[in-house]
Amino acid sequence: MQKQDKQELILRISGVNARKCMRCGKCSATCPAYDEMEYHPHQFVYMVESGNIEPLLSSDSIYKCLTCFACVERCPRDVQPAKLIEAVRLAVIREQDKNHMKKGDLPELLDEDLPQQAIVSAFRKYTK
Amino acid sequence: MQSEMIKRAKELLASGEVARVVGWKAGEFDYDITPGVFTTAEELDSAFLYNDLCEANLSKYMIAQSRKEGKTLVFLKPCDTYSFSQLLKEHRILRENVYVIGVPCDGKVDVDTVKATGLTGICSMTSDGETVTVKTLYGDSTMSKADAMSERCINCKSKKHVVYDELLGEEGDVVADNHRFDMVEKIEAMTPDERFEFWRNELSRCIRCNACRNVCPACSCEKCVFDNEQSGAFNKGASDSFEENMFHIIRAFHVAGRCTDCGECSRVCPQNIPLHLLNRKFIKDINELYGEYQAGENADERAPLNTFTTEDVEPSIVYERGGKQ
Amino acid sequence: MQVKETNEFKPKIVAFCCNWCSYAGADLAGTNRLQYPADVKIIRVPCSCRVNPMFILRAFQRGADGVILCGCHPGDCHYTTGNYYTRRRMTLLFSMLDYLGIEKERTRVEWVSAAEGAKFAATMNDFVATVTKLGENKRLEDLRCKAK
Amino acid sequence: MILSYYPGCTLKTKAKDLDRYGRKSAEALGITLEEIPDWQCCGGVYPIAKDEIATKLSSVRALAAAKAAGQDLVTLCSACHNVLKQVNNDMKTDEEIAGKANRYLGLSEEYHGETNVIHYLEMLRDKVGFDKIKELVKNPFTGKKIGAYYGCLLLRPGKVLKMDNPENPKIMEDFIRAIGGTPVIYPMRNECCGGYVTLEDKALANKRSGKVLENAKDMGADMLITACPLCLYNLNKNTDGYDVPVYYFTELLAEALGVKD
Amino acid sequence: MQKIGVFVCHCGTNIAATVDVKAVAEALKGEPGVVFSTDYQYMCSEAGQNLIKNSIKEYGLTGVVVCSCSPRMHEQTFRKAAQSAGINPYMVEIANIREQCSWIHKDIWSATEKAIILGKAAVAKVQLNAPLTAGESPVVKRALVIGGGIAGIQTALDIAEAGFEVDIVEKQPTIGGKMTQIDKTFPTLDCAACILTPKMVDCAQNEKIKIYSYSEVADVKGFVGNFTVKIKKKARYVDEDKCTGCGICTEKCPVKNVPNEFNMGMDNRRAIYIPFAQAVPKVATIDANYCNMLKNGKCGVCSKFCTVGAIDYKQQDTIVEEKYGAIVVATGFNPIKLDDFDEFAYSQSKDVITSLEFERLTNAAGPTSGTLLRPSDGKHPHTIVFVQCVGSRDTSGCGKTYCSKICCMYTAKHAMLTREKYPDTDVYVFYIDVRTPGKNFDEFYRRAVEEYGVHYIKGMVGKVVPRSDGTLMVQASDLLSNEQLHINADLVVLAAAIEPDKSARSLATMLTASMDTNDFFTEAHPKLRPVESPTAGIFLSGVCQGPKDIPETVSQASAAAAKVIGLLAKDKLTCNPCVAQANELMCNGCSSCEKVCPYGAITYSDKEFRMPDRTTAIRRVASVNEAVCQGCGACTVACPSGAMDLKGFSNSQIMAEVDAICK
Repeated sequence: MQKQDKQELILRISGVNARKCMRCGKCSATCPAYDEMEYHPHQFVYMVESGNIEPLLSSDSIYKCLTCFACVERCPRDVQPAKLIEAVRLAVIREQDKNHMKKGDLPELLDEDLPQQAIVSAFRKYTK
Repeated sequence: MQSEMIKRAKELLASGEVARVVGWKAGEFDYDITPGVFTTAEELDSAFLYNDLCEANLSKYMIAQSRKEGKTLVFLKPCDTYSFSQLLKEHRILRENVYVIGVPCDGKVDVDTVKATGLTGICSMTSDGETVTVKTLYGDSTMSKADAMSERCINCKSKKHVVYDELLGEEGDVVADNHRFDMVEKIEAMTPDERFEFWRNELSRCIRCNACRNVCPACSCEKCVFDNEQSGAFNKGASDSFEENMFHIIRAFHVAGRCTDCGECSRVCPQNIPLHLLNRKFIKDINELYGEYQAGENADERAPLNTFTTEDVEPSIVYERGGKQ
Repeated sequence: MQVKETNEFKPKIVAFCCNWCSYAGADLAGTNRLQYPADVKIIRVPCSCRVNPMFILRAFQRGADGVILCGCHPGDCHYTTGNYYTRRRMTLLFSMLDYLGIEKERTRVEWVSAAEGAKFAATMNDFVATVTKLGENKRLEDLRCKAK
Repeated sequence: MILSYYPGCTLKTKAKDLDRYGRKSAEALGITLEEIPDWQCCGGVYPIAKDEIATKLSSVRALAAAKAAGQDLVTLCSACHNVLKQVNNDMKTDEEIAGKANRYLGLSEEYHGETNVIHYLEMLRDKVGFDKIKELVKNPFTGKKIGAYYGCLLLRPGKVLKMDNPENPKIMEDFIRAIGGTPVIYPMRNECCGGYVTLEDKALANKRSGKVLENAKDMGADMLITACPLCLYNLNKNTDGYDVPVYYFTELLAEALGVKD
Repeated sequence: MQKIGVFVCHCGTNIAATVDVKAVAEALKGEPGVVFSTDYQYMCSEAGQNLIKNSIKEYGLTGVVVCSCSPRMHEQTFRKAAQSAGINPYMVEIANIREQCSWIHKDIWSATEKAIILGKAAVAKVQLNAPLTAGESPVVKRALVIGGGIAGIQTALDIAEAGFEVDIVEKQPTIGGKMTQIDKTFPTLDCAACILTPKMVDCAQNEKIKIYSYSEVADVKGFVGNFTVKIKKKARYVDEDKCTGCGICTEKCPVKNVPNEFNMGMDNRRAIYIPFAQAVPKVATIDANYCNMLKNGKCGVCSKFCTVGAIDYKQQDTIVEEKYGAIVVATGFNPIKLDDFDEFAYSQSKDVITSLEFERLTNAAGPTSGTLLRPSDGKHPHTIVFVQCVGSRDTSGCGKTYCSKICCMYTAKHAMLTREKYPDTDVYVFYIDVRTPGKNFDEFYRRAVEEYGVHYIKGMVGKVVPRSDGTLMVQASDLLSNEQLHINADLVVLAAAIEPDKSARSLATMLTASMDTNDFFTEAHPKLRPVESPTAGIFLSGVCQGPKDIPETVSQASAAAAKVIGLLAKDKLTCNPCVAQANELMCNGCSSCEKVCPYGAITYSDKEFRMPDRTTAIRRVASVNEAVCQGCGACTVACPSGAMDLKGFSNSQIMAEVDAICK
């Protein structure tokens, strides 16, 4: 896929207009998973806008987003960075054999208190 | 009633209080009753009529009559008084020159309604208040008066006079539960294509005789826009002109908020086009969107198109409500 | 000038704009280079309340496919109250047109302030699209509805 | 008053208490919760992507079922609430999504977001009224300093969920007052506990839940209440040694109303 | 039939790039009445105007059509040119082929086609134009200034200086506005009070200036040169003429817990109060919401202590009616409410404050007598975080889409002054962009960084977490180092966006002056007429038109005054000749037009007419007062007979335009 096509794909899946960003960094200021991420929310926005998608696709950052929507809620420009991160992740896991979590991984991750909600959520987030 | 009316008219003429009397007299046929002006007791005795066939609304004549020397006596049926009152409100009639006697009405017999039952060759019609006897070239027949009344009388909106100097007979009441909007609702319930088809059938019969305009009490302009070269609507003689094409809708809009729903337009139409259904649509919309309003009823109330509230509905409401899709 | 051959339907649209708000809004759309179809032709009037229903009917009778009337927002009329009268007149007129079986989407009233260049352009784009979808105006050319 | 009810999968398994106490309390408050027939799991997280249709269908079915019953739809689990409200908003405002979803489902009547989805807390606030609850409380939590833990799913995105001010909510605080407790307002109450990431990154979840507990403890909370099984799990699993017990808010409600057996 | 000349303007490439101007000129040659048609580079230039003038003479033109930019731009220009060549200025019509054609269309073919149609419509209209003569109306030589902040004060002083009477209406008990609450002004760091209060005193002492304090505008009628304004003087329960401002009542009043708005509610005042020491007028006011005497008739302390008997518990609101020739709007601004920004914990912590509150905390007349202390515990803060753009440049719906303009500079000022007075304080400023386009502004900001050691960090604060020890954990991003920061602060200062005063919206409605979507008043032209409203006779001063700092406000205030003086210096104004006219022969006398006229310009009289049959008749007919009519045209549609028409926009003219467009 060409660089531009990837960018278009991300923008289409997310429905986000990255050009609205005024680079204030509030998304990254508010992100609870900031320290765990290699690329931070504001970088997702900037890199998608400039078409620099490849590093994002191969970064573990896409599995660190908690989808807590703090960045969406607090963005003064209504950019919705979480939607972009979700789109990048989907672009990865929708490829064949790119599921982030395999069925076999599961048993050892479970404990007896873990609510179903966590498992179905993780499946939805990590697999296709 | 007729004799009572003649008696009062004679008294007022004799005392000099009024100079003339506007009432009804027979026309070409005895069922074809027309307005008449009477200045002597003799004329009254010989020609004055008041019966179940006196349909004409006399109020409009008072625009001219009230500007004549001396007072004019006019007999007005309840619904005519609404038109009269509306004309007073618009300063068209000089009230001080008119003596109004309100006369009762329990519905008038309409020759077109009778014809519509299939009777032809009608020579004369009489009504005793209950039954109508129709003499035709092919023999007599009778029918109940209700069957011979026009739609506007069946759906009478008021038997109460809103303006008068004196009353003869018993005063009635506003008829609150009339069904005059039923047909409008029926048209509204049609699809746009059906509506268009309906009006195409009706309006395409128009021959532009101007009878509706001439009889309408609200169409009392000194000079009609259709006769006024500067109005932009003036285009005499061209059959596909703006004037010809848009005549009825413009006329309906011009009388919107002023039309009392007297129904004279439909009565006089030689092509039997139900023109009153245009006016009633405006009346119904005004009632629903801006609150109940009866033109002519209240002398102080502002006409709905000459006032507003800041909370009025937006024109886009037509997309939401309007007629059926 | 070369003539472009085209078969696609181009509607004729008349837009009445009040001088103080909507005409200025249209100018602002121009200043900001906000595109809308050339099918829209604007007639300047001092206030939306200057627009006589006759003008709208005339436009249709002469072959317009859509007529839009733009004025100041209610409450912001340069003449204080003009657009309130417009609102009533046009509501009743549009309702009557609908009653006659004419596509109600061919007529519209929109309030556009002098600051709303973007709204003006968006409104015109939307209106042109709506009217284009309806196609050529056939019914409103003759309200006696004599078949065309 | 009869309302449709969507319990969700977790409430049928690991979070039975949240459900059980919720139902008992509703009964005590004069509300009948009718579980909608044949509901399916909402999926746990809202499918954000514009082109995700299939993953939204289970929610649409539940919403359409409530529409058929002509009732508001009550959710209790924060996650279900979040998913159903967001999908409902899509069905109402996004023609493309609604069109596709309706074509997939082929319902007898198209669904366009007609159902009113409310969280159990909104039901308490808007349908019952906290004043009425106050009257019905038998065992008030007098003197208890209780922190409300909203997490992220209950409030955000604020423009869609429209539950409360997403940055300074008060619905749970009002609830705490209604059952006689003293609410402790602490700013981390609307920050994420670590969510589903707990599955593969325990350290991240521990860090996030620790921040919440630290702040709650610091501001003087004796206990926390939540509406979310996953929040409860993450907070309970925290190993940083904050001694703040976490309960489902329905458990406290049931106890206050005297219907906890 | 008119003899019409058509002039198609290229406007450089503005028109000519998208419209084939030659084709337009050529096509319009064939229109009825057109005797001359040409195109030219710039019609508005002197050469272009001369082209029009010479053609009028050469071809004996009676009407002119200019296809050019919007008539709002150059209609006057071309009318004047036509007039100087000897034809009536109202015989000129403009076809707007720039704003409404070349600038919005890309396709040359369709733009040209449209330009031709617009030209044809203008030609069709000119055919029916008639020469119009404008009437005149007198000018009331008195101005009204609404709002008594620095903008209103400066405007009033300048108008008075020119010898005209001017009234100030101020809704607060004192004039002075927001500037009275400010401690120092950037970039010179003058004491705000020291430069403002002398101007306030000048207003009070100037014979030409009358101050209506604690008053509001209740109603506005009329038009340029002739406004009639109702001013509501709110009851202050103190006789302004008797009160000496001694202040004894404000010390004796037993109600002590009224939040003091002058100090942003950070301390209390009494129920009877004088806002601050230098108030003008220096008169006490009773706050009816708190006064025991007014609430339940029990107290009367102030009345007992007042030595001049100024207290009047029975005082009522009164309405004063005045006439003005011009009105200046100077209604100012307020910081926005921060309810939607609680991630900064403004409502959860007393130590999260707005910049205006900070201003009071550093002011000698403020709640801490000028010592910077935390509102929560009165301790000296050691770490202060300033957050810029709180609610500014916000398109999410929570805040304002615009830049509030003043925040960058006042934040630099706050940061600098803090570091100067308290060098032991760490000061952080989180910014998105630092905007300092003013004289000595950037130097000022750089001084804060370079000389005073203020930490400017590019990034935004995401969350403020108050803790039990009184500190505020500030979580923020540092975009340049790509880090998330956690700062333990003692005080957080939010640079809240500013918005027009809430009263402006209803005032705009009364004045029929237009506003933008943010409720700022719009100017007649953003570049060339920045201090005038499009509504004649209404002028704009200060922030009511858009965010401004003090020097800009003062400049604009004086500019507005200059415009007012220019207007008041005239004895008569030329009226708009495009007014309604009743054709008496067709008038029914029905009064419909009179009912819809917003100006009361239509009257009726009985007139005698000779009828076609040689008799005479007396008829009731309408007539229009041309000096009062503003030309909206409402009456023309209300008139059923078409007797009422509008000059310049007549029925037949508009119909002709419609026909030309639909052809």
